[in-house]
Amino acid sequence: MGTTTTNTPVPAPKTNRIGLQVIDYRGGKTTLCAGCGHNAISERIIDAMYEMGLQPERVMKFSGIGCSSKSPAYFMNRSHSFNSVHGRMPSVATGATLANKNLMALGVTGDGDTVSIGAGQFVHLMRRNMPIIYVIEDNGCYGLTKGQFSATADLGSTLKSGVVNDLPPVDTCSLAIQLGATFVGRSFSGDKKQLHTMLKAAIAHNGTVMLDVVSPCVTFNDHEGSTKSYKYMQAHEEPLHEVSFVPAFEEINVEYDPGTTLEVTMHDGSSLRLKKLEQEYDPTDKIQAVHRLMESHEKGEVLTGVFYINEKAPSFVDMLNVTDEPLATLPQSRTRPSREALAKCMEELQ
Amino acid sequence: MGTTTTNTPVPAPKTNRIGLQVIDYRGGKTTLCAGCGHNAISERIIDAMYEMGLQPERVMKFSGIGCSSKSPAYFMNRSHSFNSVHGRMPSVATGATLANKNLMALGVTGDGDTVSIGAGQFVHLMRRNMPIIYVIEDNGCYGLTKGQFSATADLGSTLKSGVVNDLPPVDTCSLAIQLGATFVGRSFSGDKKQLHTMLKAAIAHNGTVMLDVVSPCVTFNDHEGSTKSYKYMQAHEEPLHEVSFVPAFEEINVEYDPGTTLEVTMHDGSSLRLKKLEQEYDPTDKIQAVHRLMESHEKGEVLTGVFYINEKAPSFVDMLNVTDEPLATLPQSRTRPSREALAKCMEELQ
Amino acid sequence: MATTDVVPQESFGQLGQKRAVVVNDMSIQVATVNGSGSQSSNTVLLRSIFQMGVPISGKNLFPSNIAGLPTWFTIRASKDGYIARKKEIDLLIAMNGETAQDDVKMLAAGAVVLYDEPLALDKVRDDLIYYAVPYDKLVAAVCPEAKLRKLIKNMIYVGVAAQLLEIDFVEVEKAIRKQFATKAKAATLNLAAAKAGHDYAVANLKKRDPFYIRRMDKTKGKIIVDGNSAAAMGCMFAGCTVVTWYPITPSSSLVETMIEYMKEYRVGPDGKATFAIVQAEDELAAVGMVIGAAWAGARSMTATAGPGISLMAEFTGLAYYVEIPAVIWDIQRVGPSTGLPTRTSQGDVLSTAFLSHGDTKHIMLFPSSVSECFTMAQDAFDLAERFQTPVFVMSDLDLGMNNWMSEPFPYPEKPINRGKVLSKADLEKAGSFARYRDVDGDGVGYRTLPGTDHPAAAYFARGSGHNEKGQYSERPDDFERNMERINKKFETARSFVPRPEIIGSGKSKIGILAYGTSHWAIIESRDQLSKEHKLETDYLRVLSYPFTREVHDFIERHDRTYVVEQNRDGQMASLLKLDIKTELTPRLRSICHIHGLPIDARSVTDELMMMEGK
Amino acid sequence: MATTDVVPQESFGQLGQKRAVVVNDMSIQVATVNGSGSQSSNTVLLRSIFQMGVPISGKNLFPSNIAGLPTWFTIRASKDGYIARKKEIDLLIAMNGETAQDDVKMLAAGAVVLYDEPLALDKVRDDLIYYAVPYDKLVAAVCPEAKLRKLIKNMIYVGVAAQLLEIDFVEVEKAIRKQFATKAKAATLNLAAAKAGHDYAVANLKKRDPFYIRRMDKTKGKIIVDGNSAAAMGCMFAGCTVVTWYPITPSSSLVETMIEYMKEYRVGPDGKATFAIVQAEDELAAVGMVIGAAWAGARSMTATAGPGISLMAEFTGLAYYVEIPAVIWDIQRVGPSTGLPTRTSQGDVLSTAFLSHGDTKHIMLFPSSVSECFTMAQDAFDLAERFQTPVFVMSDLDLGMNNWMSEPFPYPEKPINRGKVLSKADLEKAGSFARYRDVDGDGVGYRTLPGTDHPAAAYFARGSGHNEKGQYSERPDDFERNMERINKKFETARSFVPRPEIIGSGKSKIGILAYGTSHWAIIESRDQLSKEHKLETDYLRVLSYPFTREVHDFIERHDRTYVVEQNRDGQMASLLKLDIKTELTPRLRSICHIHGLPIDARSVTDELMMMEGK
Ligand SMILES: Cc1ncc(C[n+]2csc(CCOP(=O)(O)OP(=O)(O)O)c2C)c(N)n1
Ligand SMILES: Cc1ncc(C[n+]2csc(CCOP(=O)(O)OP(=O)(O)O)c2C)c(N)n1
Ligand code: SF4
Ligand code: SF4
Ligand SMILES: [Mg+2]
Ligand SMILES: [Mg+2]
Repeated sequence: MGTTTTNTPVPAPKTNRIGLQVIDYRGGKTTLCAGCGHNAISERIIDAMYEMGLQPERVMKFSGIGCSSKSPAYFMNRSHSFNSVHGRMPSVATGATLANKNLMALGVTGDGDTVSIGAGQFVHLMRRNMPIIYVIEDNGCYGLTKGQFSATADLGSTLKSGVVNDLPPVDTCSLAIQLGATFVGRSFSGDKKQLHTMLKAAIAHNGTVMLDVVSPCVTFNDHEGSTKSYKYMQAHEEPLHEVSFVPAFEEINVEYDPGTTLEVTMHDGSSLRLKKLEQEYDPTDKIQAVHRLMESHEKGEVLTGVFYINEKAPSFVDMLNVTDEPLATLPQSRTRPSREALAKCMEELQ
Repeated sequence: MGTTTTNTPVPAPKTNRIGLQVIDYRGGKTTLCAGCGHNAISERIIDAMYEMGLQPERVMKFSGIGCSSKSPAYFMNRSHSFNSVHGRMPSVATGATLANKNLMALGVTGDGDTVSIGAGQFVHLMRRNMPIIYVIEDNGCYGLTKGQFSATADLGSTLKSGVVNDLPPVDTCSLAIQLGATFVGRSFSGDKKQLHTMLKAAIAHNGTVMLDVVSPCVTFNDHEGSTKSYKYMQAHEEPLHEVSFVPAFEEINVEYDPGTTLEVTMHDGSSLRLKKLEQEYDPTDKIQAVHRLMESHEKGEVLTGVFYINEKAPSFVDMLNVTDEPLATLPQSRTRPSREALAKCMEELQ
Repeated sequence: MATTDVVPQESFGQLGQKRAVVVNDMSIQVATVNGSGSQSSNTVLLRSIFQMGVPISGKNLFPSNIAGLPTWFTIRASKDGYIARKKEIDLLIAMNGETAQDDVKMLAAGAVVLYDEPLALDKVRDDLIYYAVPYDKLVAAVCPEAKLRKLIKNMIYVGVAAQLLEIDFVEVEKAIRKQFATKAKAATLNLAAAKAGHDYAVANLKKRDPFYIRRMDKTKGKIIVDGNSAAAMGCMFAGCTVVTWYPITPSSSLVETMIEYMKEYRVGPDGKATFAIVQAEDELAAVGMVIGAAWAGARSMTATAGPGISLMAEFTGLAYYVEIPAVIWDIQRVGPSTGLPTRTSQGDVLSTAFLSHGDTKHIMLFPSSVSECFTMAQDAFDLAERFQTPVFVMSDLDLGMNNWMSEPFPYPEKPINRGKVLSKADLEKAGSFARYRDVDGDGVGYRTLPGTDHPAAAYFARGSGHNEKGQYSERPDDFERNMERINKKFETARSFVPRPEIIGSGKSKIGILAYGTSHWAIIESRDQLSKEHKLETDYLRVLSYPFTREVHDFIERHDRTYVVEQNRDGQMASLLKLDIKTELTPRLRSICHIHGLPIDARSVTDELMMMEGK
Repeated sequence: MATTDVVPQESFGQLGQKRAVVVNDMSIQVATVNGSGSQSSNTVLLRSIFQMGVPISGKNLFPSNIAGLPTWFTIRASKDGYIARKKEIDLLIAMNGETAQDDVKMLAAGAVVLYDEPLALDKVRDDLIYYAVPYDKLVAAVCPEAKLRKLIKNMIYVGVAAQLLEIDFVEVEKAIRKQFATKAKAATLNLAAAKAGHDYAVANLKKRDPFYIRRMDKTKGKIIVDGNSAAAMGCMFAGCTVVTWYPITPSSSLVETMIEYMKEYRVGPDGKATFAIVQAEDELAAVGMVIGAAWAGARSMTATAGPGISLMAEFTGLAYYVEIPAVIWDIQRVGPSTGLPTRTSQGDVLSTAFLSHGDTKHIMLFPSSVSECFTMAQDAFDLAERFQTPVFVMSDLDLGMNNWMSEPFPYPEKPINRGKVLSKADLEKAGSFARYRDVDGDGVGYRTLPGTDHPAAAYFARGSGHNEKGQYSERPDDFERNMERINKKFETARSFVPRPEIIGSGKSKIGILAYGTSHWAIIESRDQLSKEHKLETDYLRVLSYPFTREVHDFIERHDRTYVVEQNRDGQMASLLKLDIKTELTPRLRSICHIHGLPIDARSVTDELMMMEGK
């Protein structure tokens, strides 16, 4: 019957609110290993950006060095991208955001790039609450250099070779919360719905978003003894709540029960809904958030969800109080003071 | 009557358990500003080392760059010292400790040296639990470069010029606890007794000791509006408990009431005693420690005391399981394998 | 008053027969303790002479320490306009007991010592001219508040010196009022102190030295400013929009001054800034932010010193290879490592030229004067954007932190040149573009900025191998072609960078080549060579790397060219050896100074004559 | 089998008249996909030829990626012992559909293609000799487990090639057993696969190419090893006690192999190690730890590549100025920036020589062979401790990661030399010491180690200005004297560093100068020049920087010296220009290769002849 379909009208391709199709958010063909968690995350980013209807040209992508840091090449070809140096992407993204605060900055990096060589810049990015979405594709190892332990590897987890990690892991989430990030959560590359939802909320947020996404390295860290494997995550992922997100531009008003669901209205009017799965939890309470994270870490569970969100704190860019137009393209008339100004300067020195 | 004293016998100079006098622990004349908190800390270090009876030749001093980092020149001239580069002292101290684990390593640094440029190495030093005493002389500013804000400056605190700090401070103590340091506390250069006691306990500890010592910069950060001034500290210091310390080598058994005082027996047999001043507090509980620190920070109090102590955790050096003699001075007979060994290597490659 | 009598007539006699008066040609050294507030007194003394119309320069020799260590401030007054450091001190104002003895011992016979009475320096040598002043007595009288006296005390020597040198006191008063313009009370107090010194001198000091300051008109309309402030202004007028920094001596004041200027002149009526200045957590972050900002289209810069340059090595290679404009000010201090952080040097030239692993070469500019700090700021940004590469402005502590006299800076007439940037409209015409294609034959490709509203605008910037379109490539030919093109940019730049300054008849067989602050010693040394040794020289001052034709020609036209610089290894001479025709390299001779004090003319003259075998 | 017939006689005829057989002189390229386990098949093929007594070299051209991208492995068999990369491929084993077409197009006429039948490569050109193999059919037969087939498949071409080249199959079997010594099952499977390939060839492939491997005895007793493993052994036998690292291609395997060796040979009967190996958080930390450990007396080292070297710039200046021994291996890859991380280069030479701000110069060693990786390890530690300064061993990806044939390494007879270290006893004799005093006139002072039980043992190590005793000093004369002394160490080192290797009659007017892995292309190129162009040359191979007398003399003795290296800017030539008598610099000519593939003889020969104007 395939033959008979020829004269039925071709359905118009599906588009988002700004009339773009999903393909407009796609990137180049991945060169990462088949099954690498990073590829799944790229897919989620594409979907989230598409559904939020961001214009690709209004997005800047950043990364450091690593398999994870390659992934910006695999989504959103129509966005400018900067694959910088190892561990120092935060400063590059910060600079670009200073130059053009009106664009959306998305940084994608790895656990090695972030917590090993990058620990210093990570600390200060969080502290500044720069309006940047910072996604860690966390596989507990250095994939691109063939699987050595990174600083997020858990105590006692093993390499394929059997070598045991005897250093404690750094919890990027509780760090980020204490340091000043205003939207902090953890997810799993295999948890399609949760990650997808959290990414959309991240896009709606103003300030630093820090998402630690466990993303198994199938080639070097997906074995027995790894705590960053698909198996391990399926067994130990512990969602703090069920997240759902209603963007500002959507009319539909989904019903929800305030008794069991907590709603956070974001500064652009979108709403993030967290359906309780456990005891009272207030994601706007820093102290509780860190406490809960440390607890679940002791219990050996991998807590996921939005741990902390602060919609009130001003971002670093807000505090700088710069002009509305991007600094990048201000005309000479705005950036070169007048003759009188120079005369005044000279006079003071006479 | 001064004239009559001439023929009274000269009293033997006071010495410590290894027969050294305090002067044997002294350093060069300070070149820091009169009244600088750092000078007081140098004095406390001299006293603590003297009282603990450490042989100066068995101590290595390390620092980065800054006024604080100059201070190793002002105590213990008989100890080797390494004034390295800005923000990277932890790696230098780590290397030296690997080379000779049998010496005591003492690092003295500043808040800028540690939390600004040094954040990365700080994180990893804590994580390794290297047997190093790491003292931050914390004045909330860059003294040596004339008083710019550092990353420990509190939100809203001001420079002399009136400029307001709009970034949140980094709490080095709660960071250190989470990252893996096993002896973490805060004190104040003006709190002679507490600092002195904590330093002695620090010397008895095996593993990373992280002491954040608020140390006012009289020249650039001791004014109204500073939260690191003598005035502010006198008003806001909030001791968590009263610390006392009984070294292993001391016979005297001071009475104490277990109901009001908690005793921690350290791995060398010394005992650290914490007299409660407030609700139950267990310094061996990481989670509680961080919780308490975050709380008091919200309250705007400067909590001091020993926040966390873990006498069980092995240090990084323990885990390396290296030979008992210092690696530094192993003879060729120990460090060059035999002819047979080389023959075996070659055979495998044939 | 008795104090003045203690100088025995004999010893005065010993100074030899009456010396002719010396007018408007002397160097005054004030020895104090840092943190004692002598800064303002010294500035007042400097300005007073300046206001007398006499060319001056002021150099502060301070320790790497905040308070309590010895500091020397040298003021040179020169009717001939020589402003390099002068080796010999004519008048020593000794306020620091700790160093007084040594300070006096270092003087040449016949020098003048103005000292704090209790120091009793007149006992040290008998071949000097001494004046003693009982500062504590005097200050007590003018300053009731005991705790202020330490500061005020210094203003007294200004009054004394002014009187001895016959500086018109109205100029002192004017200078004090300018210095304390915003602090009325301080002004009154200091004025009283100066007056007290002045009056004391009138009443008690018999002029026995030959030094005088007499009115002339060589400073009319001139300004006094330090190089860092000049650079700050230059960058502001060059349209800089993003500044990042990490404090380090001697560069901190560049950005700190810039903050003040930008707040005043770059904030709109709506209170919103046309700039962002960020204190980074270290130099890696500072330069990383500069690179990110420049990539996104901002005119961005940072300022640092040697240790910062070293930390920027990896990022500099990224900017070089990804081809991103970035302006980096290196206010050079003495290295290696921490070295002497408060001393001057030209020691970063070679390592900066080849900063970062792999094959890299970087454009450098070498300002010699405060006015060049101002003008080269725009040159640096224009070149960086024209060639899409990092540009280093190699200033130094002497230029950056000391006081220099200058003509007022001219308003920049040259419009800001943002280089090859494709707009949406351009893309609509072209349809597509290849970021790294050499379209114009100058090696420079066209770039687009993030946010350009065109589906073909985006490109992928990466520090890894890439082809013309910026796509990932490991192809040998892609890599080779790209590297050759980047090299071509450097060659093209030769005809765009500031050309050297050439002085002299061009007839001499002997050339001198220098750059940066060494310039001022050369100016004076050439006159010494001519006057004292009848040796005429030609002089070329290098303003930039890569070198322009003129540099090659100059060396070719001279039998010998002496390359004078302030480092150990002859770093500029090395760059020349790698650049000029190899047949010419035998003509180069190096004269190097590395002690950290600004190079002086006498040393250059002596060394050059020695090398000339005369 | 039909496949073999499709090659029409005509096209075979077109290959020109019968070619003489080519024995033991060919280069084989295996084109596969990385992560497909072709590594072991290639090693087996390599070893089989090696076991036939034929000199070989194996070079792996792999992408900066973990799995799924094209990889080429080249095996060169050369009866004359030439082991440089050969430009022309004689036998292509095409396993990767993605690149097969291009791979075939790149071949010279008459080359042989062994391809996977479905690729139908014989359609591409008709001037090649084709053999098709139905791998999937064959593998299915020998390997029931489907998921293992991808790996096993590659072993089939080994069997086919062996049969075509007439390699004795017992050698293949032996090589397979060695390769899978610890994995019995894998051995059996792979052996079956090889056999299947071999049998298929016997049954179906008619030998139509001239290439043969025949037994000879040029590899007896030799070993095959990569430079990084050799370096690891060298460091272990050199008494290294502290190793720090941060993973980076191509240096990671040096430390990873060292970990294995140290675990085996440097752990005492009590199970305690005589070493510490630490994975640092980055290169700044890695080198910081090395410096701290060396200061405290350990023989410490790190290994990295270009980006790491750049990050070590500041710390290197500290080690230079505080005078601390440190051994740093730079396994060079293609820069700038991330560049081509899996390609080879000699591009860090110049920036490493002057690494760090201020005046710095560093000792560098340039190993050319795996045996030098072994011996220079001890040289590096001895020199570092003898001169109390960082020493860089400049290896590269080609040497470090590829397979090289070598004589077994000789056991080090030279005792370990820890340099000038004062013991407690020494101090008791001397009473005191000055860390930075030039006691012996060689510029090198005496040091003490922390823990030395003597009240006068301690000194204060600082990166800031200091006097002979290491005390803080800002005195110009202290600084200048100290810097001159440090420079003297560098001059002294000239007579202690490894001397160059000089080859040739010494009678030629033309010299060639090279270093590191470029050596192997020169060896071959000199023969080509002599045979093909009757051009005799002398050759000097530089082993170290600073340069020794011999280098200067060599250049002096030749009218022209061609400096051959693998970078863009002629970095070694630059160092020479800065070091040799300036009159000699016109004699230098640069031949540079920068495409990232190991340099080959043919390119050198052609370029040199061109420059000779012939
Ligand atoms: C300065 C520097 N040091 C080391 C490297 C080598 N290197 C490349 S990626 C990487 C680690 C990447 O780990 P991660 O960030 O977790 O990314 P993944 O590959 O695991 O996704 C390292 C050490 C480098 N590129 N640059
Ligand atoms: C790489 C580098 N960058 C910058 C500097 C300049 N610098 C010297 S000390 C210092 C800050 C010191 O602050 P802190 O550690 O708090 O010490 P403090 O002087 O306050 O005691 C800075 C930025 C330097 N020496 N090295
Ligand atoms: S190596 Fe690991 S992290 Fe890298 S692409 Fe493969 S699976 Fe992903
Ligand atoms: S400036 Fe501040 S920190 Fe430095 S010595 Fe003076 S008081 Fe101490
Ligand atoms: Mg990872
Ligand atoms: Mg500080």
